Amino acid sequence: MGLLDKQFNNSNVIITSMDNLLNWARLSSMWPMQFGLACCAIEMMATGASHYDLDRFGIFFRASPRQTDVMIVAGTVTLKMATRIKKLYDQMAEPRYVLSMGSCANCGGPYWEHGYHVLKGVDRVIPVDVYVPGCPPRPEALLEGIMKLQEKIRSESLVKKTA
Amino acid sequence: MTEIITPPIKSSIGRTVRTEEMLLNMGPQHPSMHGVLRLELVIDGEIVVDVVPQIGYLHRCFEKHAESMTNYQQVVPYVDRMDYCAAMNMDFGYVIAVEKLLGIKVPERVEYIRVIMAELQRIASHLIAAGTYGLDIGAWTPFLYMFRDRERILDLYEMTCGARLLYNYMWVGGVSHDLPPGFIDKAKDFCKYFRPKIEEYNNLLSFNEIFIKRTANVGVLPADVAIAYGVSGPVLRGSGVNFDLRRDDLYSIYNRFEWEPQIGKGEMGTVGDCWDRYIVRIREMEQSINIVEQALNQIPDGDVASAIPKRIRPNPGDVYARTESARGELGFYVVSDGSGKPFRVKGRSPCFVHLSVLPEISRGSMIADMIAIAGSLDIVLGEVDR
Amino acid sequence: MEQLLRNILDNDFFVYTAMAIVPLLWILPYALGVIWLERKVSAHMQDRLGPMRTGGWHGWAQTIADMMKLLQKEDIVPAAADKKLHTLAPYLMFIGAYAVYATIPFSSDYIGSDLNIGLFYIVAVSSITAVAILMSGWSSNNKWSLLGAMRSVAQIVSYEIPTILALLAVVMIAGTLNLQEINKMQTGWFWNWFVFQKFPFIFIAFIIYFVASLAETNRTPFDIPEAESEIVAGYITEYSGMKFAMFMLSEFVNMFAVSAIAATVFLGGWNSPFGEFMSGPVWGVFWFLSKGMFFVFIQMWLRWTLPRLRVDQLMYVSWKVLTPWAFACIVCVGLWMML
Amino acid sequence: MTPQEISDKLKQKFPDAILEIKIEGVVDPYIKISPSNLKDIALYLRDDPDFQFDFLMCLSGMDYTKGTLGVVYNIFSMKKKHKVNLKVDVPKDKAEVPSIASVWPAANWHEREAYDLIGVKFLDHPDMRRILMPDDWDGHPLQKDYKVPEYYQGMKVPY
Repeated sequence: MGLLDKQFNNSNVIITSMDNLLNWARLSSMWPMQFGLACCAIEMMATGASHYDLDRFGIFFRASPRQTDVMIVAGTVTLKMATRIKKLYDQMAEPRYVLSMGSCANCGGPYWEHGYHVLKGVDRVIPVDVYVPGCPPRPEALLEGIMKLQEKIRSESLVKKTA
Repeated sequence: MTEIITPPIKSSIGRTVRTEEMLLNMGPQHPSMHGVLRLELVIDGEIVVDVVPQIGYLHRCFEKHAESMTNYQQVVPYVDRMDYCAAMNMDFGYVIAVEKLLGIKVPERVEYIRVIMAELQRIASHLIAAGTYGLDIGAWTPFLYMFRDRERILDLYEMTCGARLLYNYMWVGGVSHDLPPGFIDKAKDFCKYFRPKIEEYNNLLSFNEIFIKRTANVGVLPADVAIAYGVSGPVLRGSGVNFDLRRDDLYSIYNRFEWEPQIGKGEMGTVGDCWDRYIVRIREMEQSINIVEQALNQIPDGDVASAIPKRIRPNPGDVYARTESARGELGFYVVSDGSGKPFRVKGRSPCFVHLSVLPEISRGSMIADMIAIAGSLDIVLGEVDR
Repeated sequence: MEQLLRNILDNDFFVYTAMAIVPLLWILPYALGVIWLERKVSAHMQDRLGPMRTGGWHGWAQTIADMMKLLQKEDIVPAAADKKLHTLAPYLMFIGAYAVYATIPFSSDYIGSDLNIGLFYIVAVSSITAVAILMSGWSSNNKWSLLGAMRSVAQIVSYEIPTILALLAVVMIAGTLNLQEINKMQTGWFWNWFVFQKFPFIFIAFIIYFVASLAETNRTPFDIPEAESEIVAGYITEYSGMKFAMFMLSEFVNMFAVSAIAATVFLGGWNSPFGEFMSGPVWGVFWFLSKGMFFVFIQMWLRWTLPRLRVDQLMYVSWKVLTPWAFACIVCVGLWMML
Repeated sequence: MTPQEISDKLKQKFPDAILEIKIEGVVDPYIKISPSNLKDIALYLRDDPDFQFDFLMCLSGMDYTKGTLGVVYNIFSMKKKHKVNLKVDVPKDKAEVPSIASVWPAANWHEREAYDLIGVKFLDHPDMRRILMPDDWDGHPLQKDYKVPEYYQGMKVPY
């Protein structure tokens, strides 16, 4: 196996073009899970509606966790909901990403000090790829977060495990 | 567990056929649960035998925050986030309660601005309610049209207080920003633009044959059960009770406008079914447009921040004040112990009460009706769990 | 077509595999195109833009990206699921949808196999999808998919009857089950298509057929098995990656199959509406595909405007409305032919 | 009917149950009653022809910080358009109040919430469980001297 590893390390033309193709496919058809928690969910719906239209990026909301690859955590994660979100994340099929939308999901938001029932940030339960600040973030901010996630996917590679 | 012991079946199979209800968790993640509500359904095939709503997945400790704030004004952002679809109505409710406690009177211009903002917010909130209701019944397109029109209201809000969804706009004793120049004629354009749109929704969804079949005679809520359960707002008016807080328990200046509360008359089925609740919301939007137009014509000039007290220190006592938010009677029980910090603020949320009616009216219906009834109650979980 | 292939490669096996590949030449590009078309049509109906960013002009490469992404997805089989059935179900569903193309005449020269019981074969084969759906619903060991499977099997089985009766009305006039013959009877100007023969009755049979075919392919207003808002994603809840893509593919292939039959039987498949002008084997393919796509467009149009029926209303429509009307049509066509 | 008439009629019907009546000098007049006969006062308020209080507006649990908890009822009559506010105080260690869920079904969930957040137990309530907090949560968060737990099911609670 040693020889093969070394062989693939310097990703030659075949690997890089294959990378670009697969990454392009993954980033241009991101299917988020159709669930929202709180006020950010209303902004997410407004972003999905005709004015800001997420469908332009190939984003199609799927209801079942099996067919989704992005989990947009839109809203406040409470402790009672945290175990459910962990279970949903585990049900998703493998190349999956998490976009934490809104300051509640990032770090507990306005409820950080006295929120005894609020989880201070969803990254305490599931690994998060992109944080979108704002309470609630404007639709343009969510679109920018999605484009940031697309950049991250574009730089991934089959061979070298990027950070 | 019903055991079929009729002889023919027993003899044919030789043993009793044991049928069992299935416990189905319409879990916190469900496309049509309007947020994080879990319904434990006991179903027998397609028939819903019993429903137990489980809430608390979005309990954000509003009352604890209200007690820990150092000043009455600082509670307003948390009140916004209670019912995030109708944040202006939430501000209005809280601000009316604290002003009643303080006993202060706000200038005329502020009253008019608050009425305009609250009524525009009622239209935006009903648009969300009717749009997602169409989604629950399976019609995808009305949702998009209604959100397109809602964006125009959000532009008006963005002009005034810079935010789209949660505004922190109404302060105790006044409003944070005066109306920007050009707001009034932009709002008038919106009213002219929006009136024919209601007709469009009616043709697209309200009088659609399949939509009527799916909602008429489904989830009938009789008037006395509604009153006993403390139901209010469009759900109560859908059951034929002519009760609207803006007229019956007068607050602010609603008596200066001519408008008529809409009640359900059972045109498509019995009084108090899902269709009635839906059509009350659609017709209420029209009444809100009348109010906004009249308010825009009569609005006086004046300084909006003149009555905002520097230091709010109400003398010890308590008050319960209630307003008509988009979803029903929104009450705030504010207790003060004489210091600057609120001692206790209890939010009485209409959706919390409407959810308690859900099991009562959906026993024996089918799963598809279950979704239609839950949608027609128009529940927002931020307000239910506070 | 068969002779042409037989003298190229004389071995029977190769001839038949080649004959089987030919419909695929149409199905795969069609599937890629129609999924993209559905998203664009639904978007423009809903006052928005639809896929724009993937692959340049108006996001034409969107479906290719979707397919390649689904290829990379992890293939999840739920722990307590019945593994063999779970993996077999999507491919059986595709077989059910694909087998129908064997006897559909694409043009006067080309037909998969010129069975003289073509229509009977089509109706028989298209019920495999019901078996596949039940298999997928049961094997994914999930309450939602079980509910979805039960609903969809009940729907497909009870809508096959109006479909068959509507086709029967046409077979009574045509006198043959062979689709090529049915087509040959409808040559000439568009008024001697079967839809306009024996005027009101065959037209009603056409309407019944079209409504029942909507239910066959689980399209709104009958899309109850995968009712997004009620039972999460119905029988495809537990499918991810390539198996889910196979389900989507077979749904769209089934959609075209059903509209192809409607075009062939009622609207004179490859006959051009203007008699001799623009008719011939190559033009025939164009006419046939455009009629098929016209029906596919109408199915999309209905999907994005109508709400969804409830399960018992759906059964009511099938048993109490469509089937009696279909019987009435047959009786009236029979009387008309007798007099 | 004005608050004065309401409280006089109540005083006359239940002389010993009424502990205190406050009409003037307060924004909202209220009547403080003893918890023991809360149930029949509620029935009387609802069924008496010239009261007809059929709409329970709000039921809020209170923590008066000096070892006493309390419940406040705001009741309204749809037909007569008049209001009444009842207050009940109970000691913190034996916080029991008879449930009025049978009189006004609206009270059912409000009482469960008062129990969940404040800790006032309601006797013969149809389903006395926590409603907002997770079932295995200990303590009642809205009490003034409530300590936030350090961990809950492995998740760190404070920031």
